[in-house]
This record gives sequence, structure tokens and C-alpha cells, in this order.
Amino acid sequence: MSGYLYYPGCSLAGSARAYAESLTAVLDTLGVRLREIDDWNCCGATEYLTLSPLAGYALIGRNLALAESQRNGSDTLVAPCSACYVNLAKTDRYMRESPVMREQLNGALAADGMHYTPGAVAVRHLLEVLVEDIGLEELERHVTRPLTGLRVAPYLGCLVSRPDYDRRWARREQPLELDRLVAALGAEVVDFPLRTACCGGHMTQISPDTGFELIRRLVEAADRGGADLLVTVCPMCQMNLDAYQGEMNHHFGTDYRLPILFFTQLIGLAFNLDASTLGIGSEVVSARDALARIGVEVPTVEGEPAPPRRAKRSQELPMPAPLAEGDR
Amino acid sequence: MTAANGKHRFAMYWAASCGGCDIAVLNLHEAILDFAERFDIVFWPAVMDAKYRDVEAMPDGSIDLTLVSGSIRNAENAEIVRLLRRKSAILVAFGSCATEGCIPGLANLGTTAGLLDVVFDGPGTDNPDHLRPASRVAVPEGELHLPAMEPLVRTLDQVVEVDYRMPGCPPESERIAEVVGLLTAALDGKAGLPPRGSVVGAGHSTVCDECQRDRSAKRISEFRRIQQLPALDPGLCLLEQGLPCNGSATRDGCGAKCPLAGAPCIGCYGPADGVVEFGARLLSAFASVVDASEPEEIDRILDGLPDPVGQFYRFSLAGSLLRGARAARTATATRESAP
Amino acid sequence: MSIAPSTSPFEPVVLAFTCNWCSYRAADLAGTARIKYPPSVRLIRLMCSGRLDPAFVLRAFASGADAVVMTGCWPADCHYRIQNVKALRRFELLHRVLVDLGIEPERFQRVYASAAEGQQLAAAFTRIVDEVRSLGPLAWGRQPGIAAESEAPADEPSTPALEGVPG
Amino acid sequence: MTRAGRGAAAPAEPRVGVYVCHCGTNIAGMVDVEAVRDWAAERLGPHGVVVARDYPFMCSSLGQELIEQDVREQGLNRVVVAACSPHMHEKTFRGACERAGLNPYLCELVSIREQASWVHTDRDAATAKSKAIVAGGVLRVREHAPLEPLRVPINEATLVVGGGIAGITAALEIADAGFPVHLVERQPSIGGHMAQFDKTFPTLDCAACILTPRMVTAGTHPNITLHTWSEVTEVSGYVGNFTVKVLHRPRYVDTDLCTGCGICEEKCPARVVDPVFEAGIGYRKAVYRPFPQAVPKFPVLDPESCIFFQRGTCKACEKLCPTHAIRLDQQPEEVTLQVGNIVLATGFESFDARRVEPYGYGRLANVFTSLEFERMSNASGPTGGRIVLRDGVTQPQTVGIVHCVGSRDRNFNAYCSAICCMQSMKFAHLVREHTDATVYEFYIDIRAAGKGFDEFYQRVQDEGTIFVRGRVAEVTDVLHLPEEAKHDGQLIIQVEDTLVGRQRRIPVDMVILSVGLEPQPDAEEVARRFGITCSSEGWVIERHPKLDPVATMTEGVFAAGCALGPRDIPTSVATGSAAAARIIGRIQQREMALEPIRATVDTERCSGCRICNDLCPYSAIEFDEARAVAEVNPALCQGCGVCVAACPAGAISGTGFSDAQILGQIEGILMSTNGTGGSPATEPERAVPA
Repeated sequence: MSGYLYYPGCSLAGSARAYAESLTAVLDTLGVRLREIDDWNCCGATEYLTLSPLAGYALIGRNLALAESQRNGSDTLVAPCSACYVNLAKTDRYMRESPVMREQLNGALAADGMHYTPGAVAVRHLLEVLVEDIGLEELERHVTRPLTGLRVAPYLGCLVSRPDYDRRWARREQPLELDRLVAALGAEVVDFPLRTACCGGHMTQISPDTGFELIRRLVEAADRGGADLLVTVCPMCQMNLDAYQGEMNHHFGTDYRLPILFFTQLIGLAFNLDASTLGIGSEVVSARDALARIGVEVPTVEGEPAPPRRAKRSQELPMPAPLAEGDR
Repeated sequence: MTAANGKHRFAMYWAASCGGCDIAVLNLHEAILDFAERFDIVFWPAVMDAKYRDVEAMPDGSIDLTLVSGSIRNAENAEIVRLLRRKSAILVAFGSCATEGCIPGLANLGTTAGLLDVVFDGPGTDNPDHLRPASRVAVPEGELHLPAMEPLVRTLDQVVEVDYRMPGCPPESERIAEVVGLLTAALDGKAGLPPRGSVVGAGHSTVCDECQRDRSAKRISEFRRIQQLPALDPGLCLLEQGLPCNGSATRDGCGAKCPLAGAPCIGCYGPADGVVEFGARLLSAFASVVDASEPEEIDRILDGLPDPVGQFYRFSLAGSLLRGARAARTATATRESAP
Repeated sequence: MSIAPSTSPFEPVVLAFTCNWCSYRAADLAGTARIKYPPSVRLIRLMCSGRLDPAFVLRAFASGADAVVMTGCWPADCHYRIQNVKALRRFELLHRVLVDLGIEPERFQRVYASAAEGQQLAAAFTRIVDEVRSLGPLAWGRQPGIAAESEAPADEPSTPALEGVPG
Repeated sequence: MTRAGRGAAAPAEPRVGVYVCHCGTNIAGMVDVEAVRDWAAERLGPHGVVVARDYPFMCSSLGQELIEQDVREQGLNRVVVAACSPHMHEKTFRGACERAGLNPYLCELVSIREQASWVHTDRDAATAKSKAIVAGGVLRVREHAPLEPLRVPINEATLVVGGGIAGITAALEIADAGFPVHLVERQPSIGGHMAQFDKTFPTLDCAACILTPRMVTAGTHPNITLHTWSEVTEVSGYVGNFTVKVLHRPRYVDTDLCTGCGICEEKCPARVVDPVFEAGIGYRKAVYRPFPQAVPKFPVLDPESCIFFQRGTCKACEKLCPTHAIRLDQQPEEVTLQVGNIVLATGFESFDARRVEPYGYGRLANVFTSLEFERMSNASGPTGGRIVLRDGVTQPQTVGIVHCVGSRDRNFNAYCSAICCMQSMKFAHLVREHTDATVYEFYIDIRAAGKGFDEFYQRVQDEGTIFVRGRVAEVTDVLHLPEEAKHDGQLIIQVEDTLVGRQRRIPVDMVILSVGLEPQPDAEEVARRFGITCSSEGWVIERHPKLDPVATMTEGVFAAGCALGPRDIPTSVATGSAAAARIIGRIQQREMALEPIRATVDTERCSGCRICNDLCPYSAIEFDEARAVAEVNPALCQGCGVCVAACPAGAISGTGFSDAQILGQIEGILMSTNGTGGSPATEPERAVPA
């Protein structure tokens, strides 16, 4: 497996350290090499672009230029954070499409003797690399502790599959890549329609009532689906759902205790890696009870799928089958 | 016009030519004696001394039959063929160079300047002062003149009107004997002349007509060079063995000597009657039987023809529709890149 | 005599060969729907792109076309089942030959268009004209020095009554 | 090298007439037709043009008479008409020439409308291009040779593919005219989608009541052979003379013995969801008739769901059949049919609503598709006509009907599905008729353009249905707190109400998705099999969308019904009848003239290289081993010209599109049209003022 250029972004060095630790542990196991680009800077988040587009895009473009100059055979730039991923992909796309933008940004970069050739690197999210490049079969091969019996709500957040500049996701409204990955680990995917709904973003700071309601919907939907825990692919989503769950409960008078893990933590558990190397324990809503369901009580055999939760009534009309992979 | 001695007056000129056509005529063997009986040779630089001014002194139309071999490369070639045209009753473009341009015509793939660079400054040439031939050079004795090279090699009919064309590199001697016999009979008034402008000394179909190799419906999955074949099937069509044989589009008349000897036809007899572009016929035929439908696979098979222009235009470039395109583009590119 | 003065912008002449069943009808559809494309594109109808003899393309370039387009049915949608595949094979080989003969690759292109794709065909024509416009005229016959051929006799391919090369 | 082409030599010195059409202002508005006329007369004079005229409408009888008169009086032996596409009026002008005694193939129609006036905006450029097009036509027509059309006999039998209402109509019309018809249907019964419906809009008459008599007539008609549970696997030949292979899938029932009593179906223990006729909300047995009025009356046995085929034991049907008609060892059977014409009435498939994920179909139990609702509202359907939620019991109190699901949506299909406004309003009426529910219609625009349609729209409005103009964003069971707490268990429809200009969240018990119509999933493959073309969506392309809406580009193959695009029942019936009328006319002619565009080999020049031998998909090229030459069988040749372009010896020539004709056209089209010599301002010598 050839190496990938790696853009960690600020969260992975801070609030989402568990993400950084678990992805390192998992990729080491898979033998995938990440090469962190030297001297990277802020991805631009959302603020810069609204204040000063040129400065914002130039900030992002600097990361792309660094990646290009450090390519050395790898031409995929992996970002684990959804916001970083979108910003980098967006800038590359705009530079490919707009000669004006290309000229302006490269003009700005030239101040530091830098240059970016649009399309020089392919910006991709870690989830996509794991599912498409490494492949579910390879992941399954490393699963030594199937997560049988663990019911998981797969949550992508709003940024990964939208706006999807390069049409990488087959079903943008409800991408199933994370579902398939979770299933490959042996866990049960629960019905969770809010895969791509908003986690609240910065609303927790600006308008807490709105933020809490957005968090509530996600937690409530996962709970209704019967989830033991929810996995995310984005540091912002993880923080909102995990750190603000208590305040949300307080606001609505509810008592949800839904653990929020990074998908890499779940993969690490299935690979039978030590929980401490996966950053487990650093979450606010403890995953201890949920994780007790695997590895301890539940035997590690391929189980029958869980029975439907409602008994079928005789007059009930049949439901259509779920849309199969590859259907139009 | 017939000379006082009852002989017809004959001339043969070589323009840009290797001399092979002249040798092919001499190769008539004993028949050359008959030839000498029937013709007064008034001008034939390859075999006898002659002066242009002698030709200039002849009355217009006084030469009964003139064969011109070679393509038109320089001002001298052009001047002499115009002179001969004026002096000749029948002018035959003789051999591939005169009819189609032949090997000299491939010079049109580059510029004259580029050609001179290769010749006068190539790795095998010691020319420290980078001298080039010039059409006028002043020396102490006066000014020397050399005929200027023309920017493009031309076929004879691009310079003067020709009465007949006789293809081949060189034309086969038997065919020459036939044609000379035919024209002699006509000059003697014993037979009619063939229609003006027609091809003489060749057939009306293509080389496959004379080739005895076994053929079936064609599908080519690989083009190969002869040394890449494990063994040459002695009886099977060469094209079907993957050898790029030009026989299917090349006018018959040579007796299919090359393919019958196991060497692919290279196309020296030119196209069949009425064909607009020889190279087009060949490339269309080859491409039609490429056994592939996907672009990648088609590409792979076509990669077996590393020099398609050399394959399809070896003899006909100077007479082809796009004969000057590459020279012109190269010249433009050179001019534009010049400071 | 028809060479545009150097001050006026160059407008290429593009000859497009069309298939009676798909691209010609797409061109008809472009007309019916009043979809615009540059007037420098001129069409010739064949029954199938498989009828396109390489000699037609060479003749077109020799007679003054700045670009030639082969249009036809999409792969596997040929009205004559598989004949567009033969067209494709010839296109590929002819393209190699043309490049070796000094014609820029953009001057000979192929475009697929079903009978319903008037819009797409017009867009392709517009794109090709733009590309060729930026290449400039082919005009190899009028290069300095090359024009020496003009002294050729009546045997020149173009009949004397025809004008020289437009564009 | 000489310029001699390979076409047949012109019989006499060409005398060409050029006729430039104004087409009202269609051409004259963008092309200076007088300038084109004058230019042709002057500059093309050396190429044989002896008369050039313009006329407001060349295709009018006066325009045609102009040509006829010139042919007679001026001895024209070639005609070029510069007007519209040859696909429009080639026959017209050839006819005019023929009436004047000139071989019709000595006429060339060049298009300065579709190719110039309609696609360009610069009058000078369009005029210059028109001159070039005319010059191309003149230099081409010089090389034309007189031709005779090929005549082929028409087989009386017709193949109709698809047994929906369009196919049934076409089959009945042809059969009633006295000619044999083979009607092929993929499903066990004819009837198509219409058989699934309860009511038809806007009259609300019962679908079964009007359809079943026609099905029975088709099933018993002496001139109609039904091939149900069958598919066309191969088509070869050409108009008048197609050979078609039809695969009869095994029914596992001997139809000679079966009486259609239904005991096998009743006794069959395997009960499975019926995704086809019952649209997935009802059940059928492993041996079944899709519905009681099925034609033919014989059941089919589906081995996928049959206990015997899956587990090896059962055979209840075989044991209990009173006439011993069950044949569990039946094999597929292929029959070969000879037909002269073909009607493709292959219909549509409903859009798969699961693809619009935000609408939750397949996840949210009480989201239904239009086809599911059709079956539910049908008295003989799975609920006996009761409008209920997925639990099979509860009547909805509120119903939301969503229009344009999969239609008018660039993510799915850009086109309008034509029937979904009307079917949605029909649903609203039916819900109101059967329940007290409040009904919402969520629409983009109401398209009620048919006869009685808008009146129906008014009626449904009067009945109290609430119309909300806006595209539904989402159907969800995720509630927004606190205001939606009371709607737990219901569905929320999120929509931007564009008439009031705000977002609304409307709670409902039941959602009906009015799904669009899509081509059959194998439409492209079928098109390829029948040698016709489809649009990029997959609908059959008509020969002309307005003037020839049921013919295809392929002679002898017609289309009807929704194979051509979304349409309602009356239009499906109309196109079925229209296709039938076209075919009956042809059969009565007994033979038909085809364009004489064929390849021929000059065997004198053929060297027997065998380059061409493998190039013809119709096997028209034969190699004569004895003479070592190739020959073209004109009966099989379709005139594509591939072998003409391939022949290395130049020994193959093609009529209608000879080298000389095309090279002439190239020369003409590339002729300078804006040079100084031909200034239209000067009075042309040969012009004949109109």
C-alpha cells in the first residue's frame, strides 16, 4: 500500500485527539502509511472565507501547495476532518474551474514562492479512502473481534457528501458507505434517517436553543432506532453530540445517554486493539456500558440478525425491500 | 516526327532519381538492340554525353518519345523537364519518382533547410564552417551558379503535363518492353495510342490479383515485422500473418514478385485506376480489418504500425493531397521560434 | 483570393461528416429547436460514419477545410449494428497519419450524437470551432515557398473554375 | 493524379436548375435568398447551372410546378433545391422531377433552413454558408446517376410487442382489417398497467370495465396469436421481411388441457408478495393468474417461489389438477415468426420511489407509491378497496399526495411524466370518496391540459382537497420540539409553500408518492435488438416528433403507447391505432419502394484481396472462390457504405453516395463564397429574374 499525504487539521491535535490516536492505530494495523504534510496551517474553517474570500482561499491553497511540493509519489491528500476535507476539496475544485481564481490564488501564493497546480492532489476524506481504496474486504480480514450485537447509528454529518464536487458518493442524500463499513465490522446498523442532518455546528455558541434542538433530533432518532452508540466521521459532530448532550438533556428534561465515538475507534475495537490506544474513555458520555455488550457478554460468533422489534400483524401490508446496492 | 534514317527520336532524362529507372531500361537485355534499331537516342544523360543546349536547339515537338524518371527537386530539374516537354511529342512519367514522388518525395516531411542540416552538419560530416550549398557563390574567377533547391519535391505532372504514366520502382523490364513496343507500333502508325493521361505498363486491379498466396476473410489482431514471426507460412497471405503488406491497394503489373518471395509489398506500383489517394485506400483497408472494437484495443493493434506515413505514403507522398502540409507546418514553427 | 485580410478575425471552416440516422438528425433537431452554432460548420450527409472514406477527409483538408469532424452514432447504437466501429478504427489510424502529415490533432475530431442530441451536437461544434480558431488557419497551401506549386498545370486536383482555398 | 471519381458517368452534359426556397421568413429572414440565387446562377454557371430561381414556398404546388416547367422547357437534367432537410421534403421534390419526366434521383435537396437560417444569427455568414451548401449540392448532383427504387414485398403478418392498451389496440385494428398479428407479452397476461387501475381520469370510469372486453376480443380473435410469458430474443431482416425469434418461457401448464378453473392456484401452499401486478402490497401464489380476468386464462408457475422447484417436494398442483394439465418438466420453447412490420408497444416502468431518499419510501411504512395506491383503491385489490395505512386496518385522517416524484427533477428525470397531476387528483378524489380524510396535494404546477382535465381539477378543489404549491423537501418521522410533540407516530411533510412564501411542516397519516414514468429498464437493449434508436432517457425516437410520431427511423418498425414517452390512455390508444393504420396501408400496397442505396463490386477490378469479406453485418458480401472476386447481394445490402470506403482497389462503389458525389460536395462546400469575383451586386448573366 502506497503512502498518503495527510492533513490532520487542528481538531485532531486538540479536541479530537481520540480520532487522531485511533486512526493512527487502525492505519498502522492495516499497514497504510500516512505522511503528514510539513508546515501545514489552518484549513480556513468557515470564518475566513466569509470575511475575506481571497485571504481565506489563499490560506487553504497554501496547504494544497505544500501537499503538491511534498507529493513525492503520493497524489492523494487525506483529511480526517469533514470541514478540512470540504475546504481543501472546494479550493482545488474552484481553482480547476476558474482561471481567474487560479491566477489570483497562485499570485498570492507566489508571495511566498509557492504554487499550486489545480488537480495535482486528489483531496479525499478518510472514510472514502478506507471504504474505496483499502476496501471493506481488507478491513474484514483484520476484524478479530466482530462487534456482534452492538447496535450502531451511522452519522456522517452534513459536509462529507455535500456538495460532492467529484461525484464520489453514489447516493448523496443518504450515503451508505459508513453503514457498510459498520456492518463489515460485525455490528448491527440501526435505522437512522438523519445520516446527513446538521449536528448544530456553531449554533451551540450562537443560539443554544437551536443547537440543542438539532442535537436532540439526532440523539432521539438514534435512540428510537435502538442504537447503543452513534459513530461519526467528523470532530465537530462528535464534540457537539458528546459534549453538549448533557446540556441538551437539561434543556429538554430528557435523559439520553448515547455514547458518540469516531468510526476509527469502532474499527480499532473490531481489530481487537487495546481500548486505551484508541482514545476510548476520553468521551464525555461514557461508552463503557455500550461496549460491555461486546467482547464480554456477547459470544463472537456470526449471529442471526436481530428480530424485528414489532410483531407482524396479519392484516399488515408488505413493505418494499430496501434499495439494493447497484439499483438505479 | 521521324528522323531521316527512319528511326524515331528518343530521349530519357533523370531528374531527382537514383538511376534505377535507366538501368531498368538497359535491363531489356537483347531487346535493347531492337530498341537501338528503332530509335535514334538524342538525349540520355545516364548512358551518353549530351548537352542541354543541343536539346534547346531542336525544333519543338521533334522528339518522338521522352521518358522522364525522377521527381522534381531543384530548379534544374524543373527547367529541363519544361524544355523536354516543349521538344517532345510524347512525354512519359517513368517510374515511381516521376509519377508519385517516391523516396525523394519523403523529403517533404521536413523542410529543405532541415534536410541540408542533416546532410551538411550531420554526425558523419566534417564541416567546421557550417557551409551550405548556395545558388550563387562569388569566387575569384567570377560567380558560380548552382540550381536552387525547391521547397517541395514535386511529381512530374505537378510541373508539366504528361502524356502517360508508367509506375514502378523501377518499372519491370518486361513491362518496359511492352510499353516501348506499344508506343513504337503507334509511332509507326500500326496501332492507336492509348488514351492520353492513362497509366501504361501496369494492370487495372491490384497486386493480390497476381499473388498466389491463400487468402480468407481478414481480421488482424496484431501487426508484426517479419522477424517477429515464429515462422513465415509459405502459402498464406502475408497480411493475414500480420505483415503490413500493401499489395491489396497497389496496382498490379509487377507480377507480385515481393509477396511471392515472402516480402510484403511496399506499394511501388501506386494506386489502382481512379483512386483519389493511395495512402487513404491503404490505411482504410488496414483499419477496416483491425480486429477490435474498443479504442484501447484498437490503439494497441495500431501501435504495431509505428510509422504509418512511411507505411502508406512511402511512394506517394509528393503526389498526395496533403503533400506539403508537414513541410509547411515545420517551416512555420521554425519561423515562429526564430528570434 | 478569399483569404481574409489579416485585420479581420480568423473564422475557421469546419467540415462535419454526419450519419443519416443520428448526427444528421441531431443537426436537424438543432435547427428545429433554433439552437445556435457557428456558421463556419458545414455538414455533409453520409449514410453511416462507416462510409467516411479517409480520402474525403484528406480532400477536405487539401481543399481548404481548417478542421474535419466525424460524427456518428454512439458506440453500440449504430443504425447498421456495428459499422460505427469500423469508422472508429479508421478514425484512429487516420488521426495518426494526419498528425504525422503535419495536421494538429484538434483539426480532426470525432463526436458522438444520437438523433436526440441536437443540443450536444451544437455544443460540440461550438467547442471545436473555438479550438480551431485558436489554432489559426491550416492554410498550408499558401505558406511562403510552398506556393511554388501554383505554377502547376491544369492537372492540379482542383479544377480551374473553382476558386482557391477559402478561410 | 486525375480527379476521376468512381461513380457512374453522367449521361449527358449536366444542365442544373437551382431553386432557393424562402420558406416564408424561415429561410429568407436570415439568408439573403436572392443573393444565393444570383450567386448560383453566376458562379455555378461553369458547373452546369443554367437556371436559378427563388420562390417563397418551393414545396407549394406552384413551387413544384416551377421546377416541372423548367425541366420540360429548359431541358434540365439535374435539380438542386435549397430548402429544408431532405428528411422533410426530399420526396416532394423528387416527385416533382418525376412528374416532369426526370429520374427522381437526379434531384438533390440541400438544407439551408435546419443547417443555416435556423442555427445562425449573422445574416451575412448564413448567406455565405447557404451559397456553399448550394455549391455542394450542385457539384454533387452533377455526379448523380438515374436510379430505380428497390421494391420489396410486404409480409402480411405483423408483430406487436407489448400487450398493454396500446399494443392490444394496434393488434385488434390490424386483425380486424383481416391480417395476422403476433402479440408478444412478457407477463402471464395481456392488459398492461391499465389492468392494475381502479378508475381512469377524468371520467372515473372503471378501468377493468372498459379494458377487459378488449382483452377478451384480442385473446379470441382468429387473426391474433398470443405469445404471453414470452419475449422477443432476436430480430433480423428488413421491412416487409423480418424474421423474429420469440422465446416462450415455460408456464409449467399444458394450455391444451388447462380449463383455467383455478384449483391449482387455490391449493398452492406457497404465498409470496406479488411485486408486479399487486405492486408489492398484495400476495399471489407460486402458480397464479395475476388477476381473475387474465387473458389467456391459463396460470403460470413461478419456479422461484414454487416449493417443488425450491425444495423438491410438494406437487400439490399436479396432484389436484382435475385435467392433469400441470407439466413440471416443461422447457422453454423458441418459435420463429416471419412478419412484415413490427409495432413496439413496450410501455413504461414506474419510477422507483426508493431512490428519492428524503421521501422515505421503503423506510417509512405509511409512505406509498401511486401504483400501490392504485391497487389499494381497487375493489379487487389486496385491501378490497379500503384505504388504510400499512397496518392494514387504520383509516388515515390526513393524506398527503406528492407530485413529480422522480419527474421534473434534474437528479432523476428532467421530463414531465404527463399523467401524474391527473392521477394525483384522481387519488384525492378516491381518498375523499372512501374516507373522511383531509387531503393535501403538493404540486409544482398543475398540468391539466386534456379534455375534461381542468374541469376535474376544479371538481377536486371543490371537494375540499387542499393544494399546496411547492416541491416537497422531506417526509420524515423526526419531530421538531416542542411544537410537534403531539404528532408522534405521524409523518411530517416539509415543504416550501411558494404561494405564501414560507416553509411548512404538515403532519399527515399517509403519504402517496405520485411516481413518474420511466422507460423499461431494458429499453436500450430492446431498441438495439429492433435496430431503432432511443433518446438518452430511453424513450423510442420518432421518425418525426410531429409529422411522423409513430414511425421509427427503421423502416417497418413502429412504436405506440408509453414506449414513445409518458402519455395517458387516450393517447396510447391513438398511437396504437395510428401505427396499425400505417401498417395496414403498407400491407395493402403489397410491396414497398426502398431507397436504392446499395454497394456494387466491379469484378474486373476486384483483386480478391478479401479485405471486405468480414465487414458486412448483414452478410451481403459473398466471395466467389472460383473467380476469386467479392460480390454484393443487393437484397441483403443496407447501403451503409463501409465496404465502399474499405476497398483498397477502389473496386466497390455505392449508389447515392458515390465517391464522386461526395468529393463533388466537398469541393462545392469549400468553394469560396465571399470572394470578390461573385459579388451579388452585379447583375448575373444567367440569372432568370423571378
